[in-house]
Amino acid sequence: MTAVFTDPDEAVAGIADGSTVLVGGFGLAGMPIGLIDALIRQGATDLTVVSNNAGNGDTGLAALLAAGRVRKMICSFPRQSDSWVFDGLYRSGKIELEVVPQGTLAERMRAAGAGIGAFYCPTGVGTPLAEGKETRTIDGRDHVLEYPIRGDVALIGAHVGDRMGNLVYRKTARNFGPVMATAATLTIAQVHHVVETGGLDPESVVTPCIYVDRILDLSATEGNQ
Amino acid sequence: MTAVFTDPDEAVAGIADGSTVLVGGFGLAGMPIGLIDALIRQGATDLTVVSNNAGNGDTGLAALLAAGRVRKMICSFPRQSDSWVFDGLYRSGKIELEVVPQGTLAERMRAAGAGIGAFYCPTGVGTPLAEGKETRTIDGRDHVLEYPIRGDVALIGAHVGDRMGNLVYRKTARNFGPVMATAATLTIAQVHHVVETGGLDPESVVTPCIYVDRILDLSATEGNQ
Amino acid sequence: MSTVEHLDRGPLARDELAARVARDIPPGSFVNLGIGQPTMVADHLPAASGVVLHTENGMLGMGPAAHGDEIDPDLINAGKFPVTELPGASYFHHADSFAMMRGGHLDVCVLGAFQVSGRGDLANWHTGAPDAIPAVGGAMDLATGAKQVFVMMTLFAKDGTPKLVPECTYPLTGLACVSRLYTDRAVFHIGPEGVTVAETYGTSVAELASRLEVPLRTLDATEGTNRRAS
Amino acid sequence: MSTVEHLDRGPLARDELAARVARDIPPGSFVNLGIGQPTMVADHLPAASGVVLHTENGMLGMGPAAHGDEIDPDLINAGKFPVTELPGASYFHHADSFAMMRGGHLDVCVLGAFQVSGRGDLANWHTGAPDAIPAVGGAMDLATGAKQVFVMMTLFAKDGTPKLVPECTYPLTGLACVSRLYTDRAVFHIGPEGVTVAETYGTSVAELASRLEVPLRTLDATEGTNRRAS
Repeated sequence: MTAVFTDPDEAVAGIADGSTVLVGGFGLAGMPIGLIDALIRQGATDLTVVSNNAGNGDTGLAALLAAGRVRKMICSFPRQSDSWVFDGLYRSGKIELEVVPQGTLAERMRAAGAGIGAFYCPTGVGTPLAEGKETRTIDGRDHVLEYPIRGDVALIGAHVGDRMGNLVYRKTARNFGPVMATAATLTIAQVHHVVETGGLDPESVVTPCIYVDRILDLSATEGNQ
Repeated sequence: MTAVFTDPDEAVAGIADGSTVLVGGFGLAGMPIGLIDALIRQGATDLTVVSNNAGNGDTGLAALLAAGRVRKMICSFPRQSDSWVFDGLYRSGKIELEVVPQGTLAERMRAAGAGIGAFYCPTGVGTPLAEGKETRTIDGRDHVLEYPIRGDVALIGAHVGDRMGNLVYRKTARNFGPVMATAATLTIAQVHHVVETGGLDPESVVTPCIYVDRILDLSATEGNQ
Repeated sequence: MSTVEHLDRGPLARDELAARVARDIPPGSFVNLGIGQPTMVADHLPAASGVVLHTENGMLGMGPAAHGDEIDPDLINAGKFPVTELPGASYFHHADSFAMMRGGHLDVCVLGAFQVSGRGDLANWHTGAPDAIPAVGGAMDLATGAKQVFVMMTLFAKDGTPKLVPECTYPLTGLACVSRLYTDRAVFHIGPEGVTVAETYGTSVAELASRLEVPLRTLDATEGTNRRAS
Repeated sequence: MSTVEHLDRGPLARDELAARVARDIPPGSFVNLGIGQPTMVADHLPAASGVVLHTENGMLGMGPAAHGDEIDPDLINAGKFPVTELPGASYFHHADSFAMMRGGHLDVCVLGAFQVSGRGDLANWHTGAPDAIPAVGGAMDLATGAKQVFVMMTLFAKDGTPKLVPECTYPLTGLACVSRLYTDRAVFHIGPEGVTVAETYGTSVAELASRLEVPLRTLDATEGTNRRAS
């Protein structure tokens, strides 16, 4: 059963040191800033963070990195014009990095959520990112064997949730959210507002409530701004 | 670019003998009866049909089977109270049968559409349906290696399409349609009606137009009944 | 908790068995009820339990059977019977539905069975008869994917042979997947330690032990551990 | 068709190059335009062409860049710039978006490059410099998945060294994936038979052959086959 919170600190309670945390968003679209800020206050450390990018500017994921809480980043595109926090940590050897092609990153999390043990993927064959990986030729095409990425926690941003935990997203802010929601033991979604059960069209629900453990309703906070 | 037809015979033109045809539907929900009837008239034979069931009663897929056009069925659940056509063909050795667990059937078609070469699946391990399949223990759990099922053609039933080929479905009639649409070289969808481009909510499109080659608009026919 | 022997009554009727299963489904669970007898469990889940039903043909939040004007050919369950939609429902395609099952997101599935072994192996899809047409549906996916697999069946076949067996003789659906076995004569917990009798109906543990070839344990309240039945 | 040498003009300007690429995109195609220079191709696709743009962060039917009030932080392209939505658009999550790419459903993707080899190997994600932070994004997925990979780049680096090379020295993005190479000096077709010059701009095939270490063929109208350039 999904619990609805209005206090971000309550929404992230209990995240353990050493957790693997899947963080949604592509750039800032769909980035769960409220939950990340709460995670910084919560204090969990020695984290492995899985996210497409490695933080922008000095806020959100970048602030989590700056606070020294992240042992390892798994992402497709850490280097950005404003990724100076990550860049500094990486260059000074203070953070591990695993670079994964963006589609393989998504598919590995999908595999975790879908109970697939591993899959043969054509992406990256013959490149440095396939080094050391098992390969196999199938139907004349080379593939690398890729394993699931599971999260202890997923922090995602959605548009609207209902009280049962069903979620809809908005435009390209959907990105990694629906995949990460399936791949973590504990999925926490921040939404702009929460509607009563029955308030979402069942045909349009993108993340069914079974994947959502906690919802942070931002409407009170955002309404105050 | 998606072509819209009102004549079912034009919609199925060109399906070759020996094709693998993915047929949507779960029982009668989402079953593309109009397209199947047209395929019977079109005459393609020596077909491999992939569908969850193996026909009900004497119409639709059962009629295609009765016409002797199907060499092999790949399905999860051929035996039903009204599957007498298939039962008779099978018992008299006139049709091949490959039984696949329902989720593996769906996932194998998803793999075909998603460019996955093969995947390790825990379903069916230790059962007769895993006999002869490669197995591997991953994280202490046994898996069987499953390969994609590709279609030359997919015949699916959806609810509404737009002129570009985007589709939405209705309730549990969605079932295999969105997966099969991704897995075939030629995807043909029958819909109850077609709206102008822009007439579907982009957030609610289930099958993006890239997967749909032809649409059969049933509104004229159904309106006449 | 210790094993309870209900000796003052007969075996459970089908409806009582469904009610007994329903009692063990935790509130708020996501549950798939298999085709046939397991469907009856739904009638015994109080609305306040917050149990959400999944049907593998692409829906969460399935409601009761549809009747009369409610019947909609686009809204059916895995048994292909018309059903209804509850508030908070969602629809998804088959690959997503089975990803949900295989990925371990369903708390409980309830299945029927031909046989269950003492290790929790399940046989429920194929009699193995030479003229039978094999048809598996979603049985293997459910047996493999759900966090807990509950089986409901009669404990003995019509000819009196036990259906809880040392080794399944029918073709298997899944290995070591059944965690609870609900029968007309007894409720069993199955795990790495073996088979434990939780409750009996119109029979005793000793009588069961004499009729079954599977070693039986009992729940022991004092020690908090299981004990091998005599 | 034979190779055309445009000797009466200089190399293509960036905008002319984008227009040249656009001319080769078949009407009705589903196309992904990479970050940076490839984005400019969109400006040269007439609306009547029916080309549908994909952005890997989960959208088909992407429109032009958003300006002023159109800007919506939830609607961005793969380069994270605000864009617009055209009628007939659809949104999907990242796994579905990359399934679309990996599954071979996009007709064309247009990418930038550091180097392309004579076999069509692509290097465009990493300079290999020891202090560079690797970042691959969706480049490998596009290179592997699209039916046709078009590359646009200058033919020579600023120091004059060719970027069309016998073997890539930068880390690879994909093997034998590039089918067309559009540069300021020439358009090349790349296939199992090798590199064929289709058109030149302000240079001749002979001059290109003298500056490149890759064997060049020309299109031959009479024979309908390719011919090795002298």
